[in-house]
Amino acid sequence: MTVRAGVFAFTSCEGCSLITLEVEDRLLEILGRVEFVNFREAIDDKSDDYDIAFIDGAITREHEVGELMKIRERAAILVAMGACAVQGGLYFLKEYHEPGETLAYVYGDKAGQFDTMPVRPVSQYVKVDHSLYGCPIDKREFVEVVTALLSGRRPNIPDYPVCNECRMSENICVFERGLACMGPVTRAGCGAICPSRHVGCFGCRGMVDKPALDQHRAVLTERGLTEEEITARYRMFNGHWGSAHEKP
Amino acid sequence: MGLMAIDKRDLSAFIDGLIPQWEVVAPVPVEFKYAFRKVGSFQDVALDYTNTMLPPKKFLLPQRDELFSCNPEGGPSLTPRFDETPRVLFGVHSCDVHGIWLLDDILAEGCSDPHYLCRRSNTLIIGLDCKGPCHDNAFCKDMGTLKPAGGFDLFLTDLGERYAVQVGTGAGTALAERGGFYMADFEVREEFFAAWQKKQSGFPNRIGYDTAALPNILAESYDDIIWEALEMRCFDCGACTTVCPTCYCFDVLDENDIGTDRSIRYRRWDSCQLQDFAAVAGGANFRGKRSDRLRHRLLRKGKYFKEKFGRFACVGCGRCGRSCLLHIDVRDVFNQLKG
Amino acid sequence: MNHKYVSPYVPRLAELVTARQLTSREKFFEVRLQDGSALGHQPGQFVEVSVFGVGEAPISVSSSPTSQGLGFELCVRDAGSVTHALHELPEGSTIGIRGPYGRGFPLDELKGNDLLFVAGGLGLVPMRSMINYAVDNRADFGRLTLLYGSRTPADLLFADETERWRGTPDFHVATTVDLADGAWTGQVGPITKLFGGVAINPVRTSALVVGPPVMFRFVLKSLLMMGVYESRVYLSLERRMKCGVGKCGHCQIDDVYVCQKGPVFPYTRVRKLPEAL
Amino acid sequence: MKNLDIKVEHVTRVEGHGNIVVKVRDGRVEDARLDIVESPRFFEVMLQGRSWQEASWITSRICGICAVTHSTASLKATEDAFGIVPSAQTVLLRKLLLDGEYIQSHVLHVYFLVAPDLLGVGSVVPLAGTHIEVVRMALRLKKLGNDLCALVGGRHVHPVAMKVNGFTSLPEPAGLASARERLVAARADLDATVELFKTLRIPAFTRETEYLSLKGVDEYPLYDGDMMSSDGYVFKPRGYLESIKETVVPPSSAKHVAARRDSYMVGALARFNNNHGLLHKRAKAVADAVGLSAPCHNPFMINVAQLVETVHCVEHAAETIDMLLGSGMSVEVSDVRPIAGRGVGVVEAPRGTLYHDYTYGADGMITGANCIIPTGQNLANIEADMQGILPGLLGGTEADVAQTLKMLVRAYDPCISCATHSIEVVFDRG
Ligand SMILES: Cc1cc2nc3c(=O)[nH]c(=O)nc-3n(C[C@H](O)[C@H](O)[C@H](O)COP(=O)(O)OP(=O)(O)OC[C@H]3O[C@@H](n4cnc5c(N)ncnc54)[C@H](O)[C@@H]3O)c2cc1C
Ligand code: SF4
Ligand code: SF4
Ligand code: SF4
Repeated sequence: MTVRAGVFAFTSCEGCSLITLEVEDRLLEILGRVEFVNFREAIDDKSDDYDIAFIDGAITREHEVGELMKIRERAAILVAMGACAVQGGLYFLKEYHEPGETLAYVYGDKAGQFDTMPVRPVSQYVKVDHSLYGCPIDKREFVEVVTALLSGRRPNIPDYPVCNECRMSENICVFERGLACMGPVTRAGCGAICPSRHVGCFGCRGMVDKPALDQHRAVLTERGLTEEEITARYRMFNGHWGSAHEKP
Repeated sequence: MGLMAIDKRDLSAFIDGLIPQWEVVAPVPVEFKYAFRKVGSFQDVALDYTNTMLPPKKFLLPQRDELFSCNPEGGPSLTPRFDETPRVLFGVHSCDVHGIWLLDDILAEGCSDPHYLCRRSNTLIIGLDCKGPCHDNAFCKDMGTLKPAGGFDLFLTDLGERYAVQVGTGAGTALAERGGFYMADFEVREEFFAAWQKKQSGFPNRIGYDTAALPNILAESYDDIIWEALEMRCFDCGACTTVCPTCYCFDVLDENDIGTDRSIRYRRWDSCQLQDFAAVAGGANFRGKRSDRLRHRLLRKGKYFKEKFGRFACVGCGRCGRSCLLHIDVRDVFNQLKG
Repeated sequence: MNHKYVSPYVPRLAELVTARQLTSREKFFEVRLQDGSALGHQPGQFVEVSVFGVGEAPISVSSSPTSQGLGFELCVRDAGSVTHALHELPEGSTIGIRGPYGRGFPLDELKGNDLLFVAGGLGLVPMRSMINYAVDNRADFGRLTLLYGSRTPADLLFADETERWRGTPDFHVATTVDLADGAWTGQVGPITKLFGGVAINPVRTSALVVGPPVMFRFVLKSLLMMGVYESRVYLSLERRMKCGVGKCGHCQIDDVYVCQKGPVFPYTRVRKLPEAL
Repeated sequence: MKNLDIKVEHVTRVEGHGNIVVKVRDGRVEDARLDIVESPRFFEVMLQGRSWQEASWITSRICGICAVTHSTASLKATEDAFGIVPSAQTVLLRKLLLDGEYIQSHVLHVYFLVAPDLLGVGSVVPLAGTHIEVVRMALRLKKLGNDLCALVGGRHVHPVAMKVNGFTSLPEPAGLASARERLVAARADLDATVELFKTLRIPAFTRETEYLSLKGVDEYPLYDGDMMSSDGYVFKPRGYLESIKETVVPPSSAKHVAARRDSYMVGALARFNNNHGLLHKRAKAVADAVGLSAPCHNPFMINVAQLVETVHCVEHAAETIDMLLGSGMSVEVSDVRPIAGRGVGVVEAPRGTLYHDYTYGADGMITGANCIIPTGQNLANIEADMQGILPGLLGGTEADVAQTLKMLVRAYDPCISCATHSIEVVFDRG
């Protein structure tokens, strides 16, 4: 079986779109099964006839909403790809500044000519069938989602914290190095790549479905982080994470 | 079986002599910790190591264990996968030897698990006595694992200039015949006995009562408020079960090859502490409460297996307590239950 | 490939002989093992069904070992990956079967008794195996009573067969739904409502209960109030299962592996397991 | 053709969103623009109030394709502000990462985004049918770049191991040694690429312009140095604001940047023109073989310069590994003490010079930031090239004109997604 797919980028760095080309080992095989019919970074053709739509990026402007809805109508399966599309991502950081000041800082006296609206994840506007987490997405997980969809099963995406993977990899916990880590509340699947390189997890994959937030706060506090530092950590990738946790 | 000995200077030749024929796995330093890894030479081995991050079970029940592959063409045809790599686990401390010994029982019991047993029958275990408590929270003495009782082929105890070598199996005898080993004479026996006495007195008890009472204490504490109190200290991350030498629960998954439509069914480590471990399709979660999950783990460690196999499914290594970010420590819980 | 080890995790190949839509969510399958052998199951046992490349799920055998067919029957609700994939498979497809696993209904203990079957929703699937066994061995049992509750009339399973059971001598069948539609003239309400309308002789009766987790408590209460002996109540419990052979740990109720000691348990056993109900 | 209105929406095979707008009236080019319709992302604002530890993590997200360069520029800006001079080992590892990023980025651009044009197909996908060996080769080379980044930085897109004044963890020597073997083995693929390039027809068009890049001293400069112009002046990175100016040009698209002339070029060709003497000898040989010599004023030759740089980076990476393994790597203490003040970090990204400029408070929190990215700097030059090439094209069909303009824009390797100041423009279609 082959499927037709489109890759669409909204407000993002397009790193996630590029990851789909970074699976060099499997790319030819993937291209044998997935016909990309709309993928601005890689091909000229543009078709509105596709089964799967991969969405890269957050929604930050009015006209993006309309485009997104059109894509949703056409695609049988919509996959949100990366932290921006899934949880608003890093760009949500701008929401902690006054909109007017934001524009003025970047565009000076021309600020009046620009418009931007609050950063929102794709799921705010349309139904998302599957999510690929992370900033950027993990290439193995991209292959997993593609193969799972082709064979008709639900992709295997973990719903347990990064700590689990981290212990499996026999990493030294970064808390023991005196660093702070979002791993206890962040969805695994990246292979704990940051702790493996002695960096505390930033939470780019968003949180597990039911994160133990109070417990995590307790750990961070016990390790000497101030309230402000904890909040800064949470804001980095999880400013807009589910309505209940909006804007920590 | 018998007691033998090997001079320290001969150990290196013995281990290096195994490497061409076996994959030799031993503790190696990883920054300020240790891990069991495949080694290329005796020089890489950390003889004076403290408890590794993961127990050696990862070589017998790997994190990803392929059960069979399926080729859809002409059939489909299913091919079971068995790992027959000849392997030596060297330098295993007595707590971990106990852990393996327990897995041996569990995975052979009832419908036996040939994927484990195949690996196990191709694995030789050479234990090594630790000299003192490796960590503040190790409570091996209380759990009765100071001394190996089964599950090893050879077990070495440092006597200064040489090692006393307990021979546990016929395969161990065959290993000892490779040279360097000799029958223990009276002097070795005396020293070995003295070393054991010294080890026993050098390890403190860390549980405030005789653990023989543990199953009953746990039974009586089934509805104790202590479980609720632990709720607020757990993340459901499963670190504790991942690092535990006696945990073996797994999940079974299919993986497809995008190019060929072939698939592989494999299992991977799972954890009874994860939220969805007991959730079913209808939406029910039979252990949806964190406190229930914690109690389940503790009861398995201190009661269920003791009743079934006569041994605790906790060897007192202390790994779980050290891995838990909010310090849920099996030993502390055992102590509090009596408190 | 003749290995000295035989893996219990490798299924036997089987053919999906027929596939028929039963309700909007459930499909009925007739399955035959490729080597032509009989499954050799007991009523109440289950098999692990594989769709290769998708996964495996535990499914109760719905046919009775006494049935005349060449294979065995399953009834599956589309609830997730494997079950959905099964629904999509065309007739003639190859699937994998492991088992039968677990302990079914205790036929020897039941012999000679009146049987009260209490089935909620999908619970009728494994129960059907036992009911047809009893019908096919009618002389071995006393009075038969089936109480069956379903969400809506459209969800009722095996309607033809339920009618056939009704026509069997000394077999009383009562059904109820949670939500009635216009055409429904029968009982509305929880399954316990049906208990008022049945006449049983509690001392001769063995009660068999299969249903969703929420059902057990109320049904048990009613049964015990009616005077059924605790030792003659049998429950079939659902749990998450992966391996089916007592290793993976998922199905444990306290220290009991449901796939080994269940899914059918005497109530007297369940009562001692705090996690069971 | 007297009147012509072309609007090529969303130029494909570039990262980001760009529209080409052309308006010709009575044979006269009235308008030729590259509009950026990327959403503004406000990185300069997002950075405010965040700590020095997070700056490179945040700015890496400006662009997924040159995340290593953004991280590097960011770290250098912070180090400049705090008066930190990173160790020789850190600098070598960063250079190695840049080599990896150049290999991956140039290969992606040359093979996936440009070669299809030159071979006359719509994308790399049909190439898999007609030129499978070329595609395999491209994938191998790209993977080499990726793996090199992953080895040193943890991963290519948004590296994790780079930090202020050092690395969070060091690559395994064995990994470096095997990477070196693969680099040497890659020469065969590169030789084959050179042969392929000799057969490609590169449009002949020249327009003299100003070329800006870092200035090398003893090495082809990607990581540091002063800034130089082909017009013969140099300036210090810290003083960039006196030499180049950003302007918002309504109703035109992104912020334009200019130095002493109306426009200048940055990127592979600018670097080649300014520093070709410092290229590795193998790279020089390749330049000769494919007919690239300085000064070259054909923007379509940017892609040839990219191939030459790829060869250079493969050799440079192997030499860097030799130095690292030769001296033996050691875990270094990376002491960082924030002080109030401003710092500028300038790095050559695959597609041109990149500036990060931060102002810190004494608490190590960012109070002001400015990032100037290569695509913004090239915009005015691209438009000038469009103006220049159009008159010669007007005899052809509209489709041909559009195709040539698309190729021109693509030749610049514009990464519009990192054009942080870009805006959408409503324009007149005549
Ligand atoms: C002894 C026994 C007998 C049984 N007999 C029958 C029977 O006869 N007939 C029958 O139909 N069923 C029966 N079941 C139930 C059946 O086993 C389950 O429905 C089946 O295991 C579901 O497997 P699946 O792969 O289809 O679903 P899964 O893919 O495992 O999904 C299960 C459910 O969880 C949800 N879910 C889980 N993880 C995720 C995730 N990451 N994201 C989104 N959703 C998620 C899915 O939406 C779905 O509802 C029986 C169970 C047992 C234990
Ligand atoms: S480093 Fe982070 S993810 Fe790893 S165990 Fe520690 S807290 Fe968990
Ligand atoms: S460790 Fe955390 S920040 Fe790093 S990739 Fe994983 S989820 Fe993202
Ligand atoms: S329960 Fe904890 S202390 Fe006991 S064996 Fe497992 S990890 Fe070690």
